Amino acid sequence: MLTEQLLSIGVNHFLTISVILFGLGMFAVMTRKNAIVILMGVELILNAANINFLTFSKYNGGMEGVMFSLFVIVLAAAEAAVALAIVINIFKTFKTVDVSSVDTMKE
Amino acid sequence: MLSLIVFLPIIAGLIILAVPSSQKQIIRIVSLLGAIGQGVIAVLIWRQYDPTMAGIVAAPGGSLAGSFQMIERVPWISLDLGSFGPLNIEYLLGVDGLSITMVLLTALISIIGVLSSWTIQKQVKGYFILYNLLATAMMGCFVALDFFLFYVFWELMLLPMYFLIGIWGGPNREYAAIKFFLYTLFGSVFMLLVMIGLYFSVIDPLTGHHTFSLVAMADQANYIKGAILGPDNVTWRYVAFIVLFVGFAIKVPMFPFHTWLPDAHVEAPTPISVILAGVLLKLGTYGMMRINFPLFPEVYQAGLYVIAVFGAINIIYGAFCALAQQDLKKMVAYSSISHMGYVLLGLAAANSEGMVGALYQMFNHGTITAMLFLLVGVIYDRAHSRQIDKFGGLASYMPVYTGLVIVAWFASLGLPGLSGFISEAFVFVGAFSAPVTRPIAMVSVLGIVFGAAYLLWSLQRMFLGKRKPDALYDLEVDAHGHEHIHFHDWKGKLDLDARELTMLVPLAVIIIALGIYPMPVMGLITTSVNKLVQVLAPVAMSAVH
Amino acid sequence: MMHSLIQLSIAVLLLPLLSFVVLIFFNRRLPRGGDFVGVGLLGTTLAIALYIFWTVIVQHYDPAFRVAWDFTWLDFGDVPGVGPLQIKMGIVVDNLTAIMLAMVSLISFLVHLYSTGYMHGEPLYGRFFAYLGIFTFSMFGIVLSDNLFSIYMFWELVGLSSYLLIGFYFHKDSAADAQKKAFLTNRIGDIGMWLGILILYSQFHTFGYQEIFEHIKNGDFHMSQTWLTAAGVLLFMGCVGKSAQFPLHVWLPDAMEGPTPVSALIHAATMVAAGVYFVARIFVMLTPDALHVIAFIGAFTAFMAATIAITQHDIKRVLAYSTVSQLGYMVLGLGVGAYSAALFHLLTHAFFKACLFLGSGAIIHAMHHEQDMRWMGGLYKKMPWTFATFMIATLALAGLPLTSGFLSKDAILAGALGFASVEGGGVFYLIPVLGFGAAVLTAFYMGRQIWLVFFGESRTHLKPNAAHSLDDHSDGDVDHIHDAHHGGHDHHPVHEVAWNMRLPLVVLATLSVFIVFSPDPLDGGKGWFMHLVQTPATVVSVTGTSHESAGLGAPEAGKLLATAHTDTEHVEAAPAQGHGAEAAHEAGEHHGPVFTDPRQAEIAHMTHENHYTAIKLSSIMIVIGIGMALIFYVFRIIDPDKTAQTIRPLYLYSFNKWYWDEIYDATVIKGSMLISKILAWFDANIVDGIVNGVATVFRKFAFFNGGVDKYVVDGLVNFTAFTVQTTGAVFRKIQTGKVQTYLLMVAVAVLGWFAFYFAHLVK
Amino acid sequence: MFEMPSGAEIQSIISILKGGAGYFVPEIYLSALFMVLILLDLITGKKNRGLLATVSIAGLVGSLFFIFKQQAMPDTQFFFGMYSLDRFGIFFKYFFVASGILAVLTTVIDDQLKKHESGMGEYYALLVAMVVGMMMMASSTDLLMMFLSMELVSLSAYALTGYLKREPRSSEAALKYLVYGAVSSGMLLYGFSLIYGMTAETNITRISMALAAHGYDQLVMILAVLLIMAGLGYKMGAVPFHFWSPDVYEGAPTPVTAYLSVASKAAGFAMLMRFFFVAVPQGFDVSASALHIDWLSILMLVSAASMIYGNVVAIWQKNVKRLLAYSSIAHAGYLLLGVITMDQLGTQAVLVYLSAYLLMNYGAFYVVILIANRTGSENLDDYRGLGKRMPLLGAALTVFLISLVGLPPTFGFIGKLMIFSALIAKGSLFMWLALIGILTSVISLYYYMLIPLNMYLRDSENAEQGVMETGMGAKLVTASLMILTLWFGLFFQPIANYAKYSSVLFGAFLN
Repeated sequence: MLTEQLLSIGVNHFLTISVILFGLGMFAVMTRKNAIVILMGVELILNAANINFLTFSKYNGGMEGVMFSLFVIVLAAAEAAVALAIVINIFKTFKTVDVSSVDTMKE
Repeated sequence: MLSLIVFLPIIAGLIILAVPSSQKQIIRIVSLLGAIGQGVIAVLIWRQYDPTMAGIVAAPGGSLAGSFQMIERVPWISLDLGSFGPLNIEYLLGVDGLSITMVLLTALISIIGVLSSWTIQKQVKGYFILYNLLATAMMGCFVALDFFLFYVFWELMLLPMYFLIGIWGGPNREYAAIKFFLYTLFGSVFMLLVMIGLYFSVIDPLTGHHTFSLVAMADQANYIKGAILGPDNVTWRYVAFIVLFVGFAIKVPMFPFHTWLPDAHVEAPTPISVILAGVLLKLGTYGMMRINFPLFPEVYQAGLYVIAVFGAINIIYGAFCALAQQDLKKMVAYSSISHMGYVLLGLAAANSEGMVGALYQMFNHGTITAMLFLLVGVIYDRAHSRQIDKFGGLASYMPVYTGLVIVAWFASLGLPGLSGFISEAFVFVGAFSAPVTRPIAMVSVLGIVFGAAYLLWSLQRMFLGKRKPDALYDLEVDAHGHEHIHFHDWKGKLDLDARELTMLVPLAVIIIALGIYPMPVMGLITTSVNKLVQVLAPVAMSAVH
Repeated sequence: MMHSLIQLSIAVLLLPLLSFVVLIFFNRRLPRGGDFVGVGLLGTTLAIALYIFWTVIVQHYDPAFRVAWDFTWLDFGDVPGVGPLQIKMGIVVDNLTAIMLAMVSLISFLVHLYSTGYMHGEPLYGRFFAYLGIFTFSMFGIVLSDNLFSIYMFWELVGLSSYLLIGFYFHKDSAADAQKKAFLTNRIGDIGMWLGILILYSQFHTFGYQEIFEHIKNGDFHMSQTWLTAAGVLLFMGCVGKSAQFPLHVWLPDAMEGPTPVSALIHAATMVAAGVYFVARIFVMLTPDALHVIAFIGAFTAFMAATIAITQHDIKRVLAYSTVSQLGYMVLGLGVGAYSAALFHLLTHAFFKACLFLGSGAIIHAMHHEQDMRWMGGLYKKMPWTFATFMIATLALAGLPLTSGFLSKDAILAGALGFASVEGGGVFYLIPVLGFGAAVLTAFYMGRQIWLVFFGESRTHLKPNAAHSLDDHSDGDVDHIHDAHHGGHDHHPVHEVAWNMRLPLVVLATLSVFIVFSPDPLDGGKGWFMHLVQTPATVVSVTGTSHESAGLGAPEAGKLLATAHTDTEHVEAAPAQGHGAEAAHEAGEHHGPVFTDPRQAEIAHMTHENHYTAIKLSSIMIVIGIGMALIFYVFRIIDPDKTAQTIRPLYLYSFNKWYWDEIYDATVIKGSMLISKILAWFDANIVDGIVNGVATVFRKFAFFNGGVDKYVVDGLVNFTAFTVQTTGAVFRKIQTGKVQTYLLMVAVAVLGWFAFYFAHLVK
Repeated sequence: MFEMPSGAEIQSIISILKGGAGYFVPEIYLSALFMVLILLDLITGKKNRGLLATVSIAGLVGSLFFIFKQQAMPDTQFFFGMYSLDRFGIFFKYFFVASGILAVLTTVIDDQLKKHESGMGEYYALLVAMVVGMMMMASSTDLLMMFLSMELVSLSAYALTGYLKREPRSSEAALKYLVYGAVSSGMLLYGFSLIYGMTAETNITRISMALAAHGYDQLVMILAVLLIMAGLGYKMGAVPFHFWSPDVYEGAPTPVTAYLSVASKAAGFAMLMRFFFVAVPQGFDVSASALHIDWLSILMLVSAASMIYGNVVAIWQKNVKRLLAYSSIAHAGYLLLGVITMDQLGTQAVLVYLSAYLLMNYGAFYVVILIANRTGSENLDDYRGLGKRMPLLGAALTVFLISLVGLPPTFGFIGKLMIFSALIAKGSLFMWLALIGILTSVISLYYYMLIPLNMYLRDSENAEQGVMETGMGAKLVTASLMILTLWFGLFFQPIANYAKYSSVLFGAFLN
């Protein structure tokens, strides 16, 4: 019963999830004020891609997808590190992590 | 020979670069020597020039040597464009009837320009470096036979001009300078596209490769069928012609692209006005004769009427605008718009009389307008004003000046015996002889009267009639009861001094001499023009008689 | 080998130029302003000219005498479609030329001589002679030219010299205005002349008279006959300008602002006659229609000018208008085909009118630059020589028998009558009528002038506040002559002028007597002039063909012309021969030419018929005229002033010269000035960036250096600037500085793009 | 489902890696240099600026040697098709090293960075890291490799942008750059994932084969291409993915700005060309829809938009760095024109234009830095009267700007000439793009000339008018850059020929 349902889960389901995740990520990135939350949004986007890769590599066979997702995870970590440094610096200079209030340069 | 005459000013410029900017006199003398050197070479070229060789297109068999003279041909750039064959750019110089007169004119005007630049005090070094750069570019345009080379020289003129107007100009100079720059660039960028298009459409019969050589382009046999500007691609050929024409028309300047000219002239310092009116404007019409028309003869034939109409508009419109001007220099500027209209009209005639008239008019307008602007400069130096109404009765106080003014003014209104008349006359003769342009010629003749009107009127207001007591000058009566005027803060001689005379008298002499016996110049151009007419109108030729 | 006459005439041509060159450069260095140079050179010129006259006129006494010489001036090489093309310059010497040379050089010399007295003490004394020199040069040029191009060049050159001489007192605004007016008015005429030349050139690719006439004769004229008429009329416009014919006559009276010798030389004797001379040169190619136009214009001018002359006060203006009127006579004469008569009048008029002007000059000189006849009077005792000569000239002008004027004027009127009778139509009788009317008026105003100037009491004292009104002739501003001349003029009595001014008067007066020209005081036809200068045979085919061939394609018209020519000969063979015979019979005593063209022949015949009628009529007219003058001014039976009051409108109309000046000022001048203002505005505001309006709008949201953005607006052409700027301004706003907005943009861009393709793919 | 590889297999793998390493020397060498710099920074204390600069320059110059040696090698793909060695790549290797050297040169003269209290060690290290990353961007032939190299570049770039910690604008720029970059690369990644999903391949050559063989779903393909374009467009700074660039360019330390505006843009183009020319060279089959939808049309729109937007908005800028930033957007548009033609001539044109851009843009920024050192400002109004006060720099800057406009006789003109030649060689097809390019370049004249306008035509308000002296070295660099710009404007044969030689991509078939 349950197994059937599990077996009946196909590519579409995974892709749907990844699309949702991607959408959520974009949404977060565009709307949240807090820089940290924005970074989370970025993570969501990357992981949405990861889900795709894993799905495809599962259903197409071959290891490339898995490799890809692994590297992405690594990179996400690195990116987060740099990002945090920068955000901290921002907090030092602007006394805020509200991204939308950091707009001295425009037009 | 030609390379020398082209690059001599640059050499002078480099020497100046080495001179410390405090040594103003040395700098001036160096550039004067450069200009004189140019003049000497020009005369040598003139002596060597064989007026029986036509030019315009290559001699039968595709060799230049048979038709052009003093050819200098050096391979410059040779690239491999893969499937488009090699890209060959040549350093190709040569003169024919069209260019030789312009070369002479340019050399002459350059010397005059240096002389009249003597009074420039601000940043002399920079001024003369730019001036020499400009001189090179102008000369280069007239002798270049490779489109790429021509284009390089053509664009090279813009920047020095921009600075010469912009730095040494009048109160409103920034505006005038950028306006000049944008207008002319607007014209020339399209030229770039057309140039490339032509390159891909033309094959040099000798090498079998694409070429930038204007001579090869002038022969319709060299165009590839199906190419972007190939003989069968009518639409694009029309577009290309119009685009080129506008590009040159802006330089001429042709209504309605003329509005940069009055501003540029009013703001520019005297020598630059002289150069601008004396040489640069000619580049527009020269470009038409050298590039625009021979490369697209059938479009030209189709467009004669339009060109003529624009010529007529220039003539009448320019004259009317001149009539209304208060600023003397602006009036002269509009007068050159009017006079370049004659050139356009002559070009539209598409027969030898008209074309010879046009080319000769280019030369004469060069000398005459140069003289006009110099004269304007003289009075401006003294009175620091150009408002016509502020003067009056000057003839009593500056007889020599007035005499030269009368010569120049009457030359400009086309008085027989002065060079301007001959050219205008033959422009009309040509335009009237061609059935297409006949009605327009009949209209344009009105230009003769209006031309006379604004010139005589300004002459009267400034030099004749009562002296207007005015802030410009004050009056004193000497022991003999003779009156003298003194312009405020003008220490120099009231009437013309030696330097001014050395600039003006030669011009006056040339104007008179060429008015009485034009052959020295006209003899140079007739052969080429006849050839040009053949190239342009293979069909119309038989129709005339 | 150049004919010796040619060499001589070249010398004649160049000597005055030499005088000009020398004087213009060295007049200040030479003693006495170098006047002796001018006089001397002109004397030489005169001598040579008289020698030419002697050889041509007296030695070979031959109507057909003609020598010519030319050289290639411009070489166009082998012109496509035309073949080898050369523009030639050259000179031709025939009877008319020889006569003109003699006449011009004589008067010019006399004027030079006269000026040494009259212009004495002028600050620009030397330059005056220089100007006279260049004038004489260009006048000779006109006379000697053998082609339209060079005559046009000299034509404008005389225009220049007249410009310079009218404006000799350039410090007077009136003079400056007058010189400008003269030049411009002439230019208008020249336009027409130039167009005429263009029409002919465009057909024949040559400027030479002879070639052109040949071509026309051979029917090479490939445009419609109307164009040929047009060419004629247009060429005639040159004459209208130069010879001050209606409607371009307005400049001549104002030209009297120039020194009086100038008026005598240029604006009475020679230059103004150049127009007539030119029409004579092209006479043979004038179509009948063109001739009609010419005749009517001439007649009208003659009459109108005369009516104006009767009310003028300024002694010189009266003469000026009489000049216009007399020129009208000459043009009329040419128009009606009385070719030789017209030229004859040109010659006679030159002498007596020059005499009159020099005389008036002497009077003005003596009266200390008083020109208003109302303040003169009683001069005949004080200036006997002047009076005598002036009187003779006046009679000649009025056309009394025994004077040269009688001979020529009468011949013209006879021609007019003949013409009218040939043309038949009543309207054509208008021409002789106007002619005779003018004759009356001429007699009248000359009588008036003589009386006012020489008889009665001196009225100098009557002049209201003399001193002041002297200054409006000479603004006391920068003017030295007048200090020299009328410094306290009341003390000096009026006296006869010196010999160097008297001699010219005498010479010219002598030349106004009939015997010089014709043994028979009643018939100039018996004189040498009429014999030597005969109406040339026309080269255009007779009337009628013009209408048929009008509007036909070039070659057809050509053929048709040729045929028309032949068959008209058939048609009119009978009368043509008839008249031909009579004409030939007349030719026995009259040496009249024999015409192939029937129309010309008939006119010549009828002219002869009407000769005595003309004499009778004109004598009557003159009597009437003088009679009226006597009634008005001598016996004062009718008071002219009262009459003026009673017919005030007419009087004013005449006094104000038919208001031509006002009309032109209101229409032409004001008009063109208005147009120029409008266009200049258009140029400054419309063409130079339709944006300038937009610019202001745009500046509101330009935050950038107020000056700079203006440059963009005006610099980039028209709306481009505006578009560029605004788009820039709008796009700028997208860059909010908020990174999240940026991301939103990107997302929107990508999604929008995707949606776009989606829409296209899914349908 | 994945069984462990046997020892033999591992052996073979290792040997393959060893074989590939031979083609990978420059990258390895530069990575080593990266390490060395960090170590040096650790060893030597604060007073190491000169040392580090010299070392990095020396190192970079040294790398040229290895790159040169690669020219002898045949074009090949290695590391299991992850990476390739071809002329195209080599050209860019030279390019990036050159830009790296110039970056160091600009850095040493910049006062802002001199004043920067906490040392410069990481700075140079990051610079070199970026060089490596960009080299790999230009040469990687595998989606994964592409992504990794791009991230490498981005991360170092973020750090460099925010390098002036005390400078608010710097930090702000870093933040914006980071967020924007992260999202963009996320999109790129998502696009990659879709491609992978459609083809089950990550090697671009095999991808193109798979696409050709099995076909694909139009819609997904478009989505993928759009997302990838978002990622690449952000690197190239092309409209509408450009938004980060003005702010970042303005905020970042000027040498970094110059570096980003030239090098990372170039890297973006390298990657773009490789991806599209190799992975989807034929565009899509157009039978599917009436409207001709393929990545070419997308690029056309992007390029037109970039040319118009960049130039039009630049008119309004009064900060010189920002002005140059906008102009660089426009230049991205011009470069794209060369890509669109999708043939050898176009590629050659792009390469020539890039090298021209390297010279003139670096020249411009170099002078801007020198001026900023003296006047302490990058505002247009503060440039007034500078022409008289620093004649050489003024002249040089004018030359660079003229070159940026594209007027002869400068290198920039040659770039434009080649680009437009490539377009027109295609016939009237791309004429409208050419027209846009031409017209916008007229607009560009206006704002570029604003700088000489202020320098020469106007006089500064402030009193002191003395000549401003600059260091000999700086003068030398400026002069040589200027002379090169002019020289190649007249004699561009060598570079153009080399570009032609280099316009060969591994696995791409350009006509």
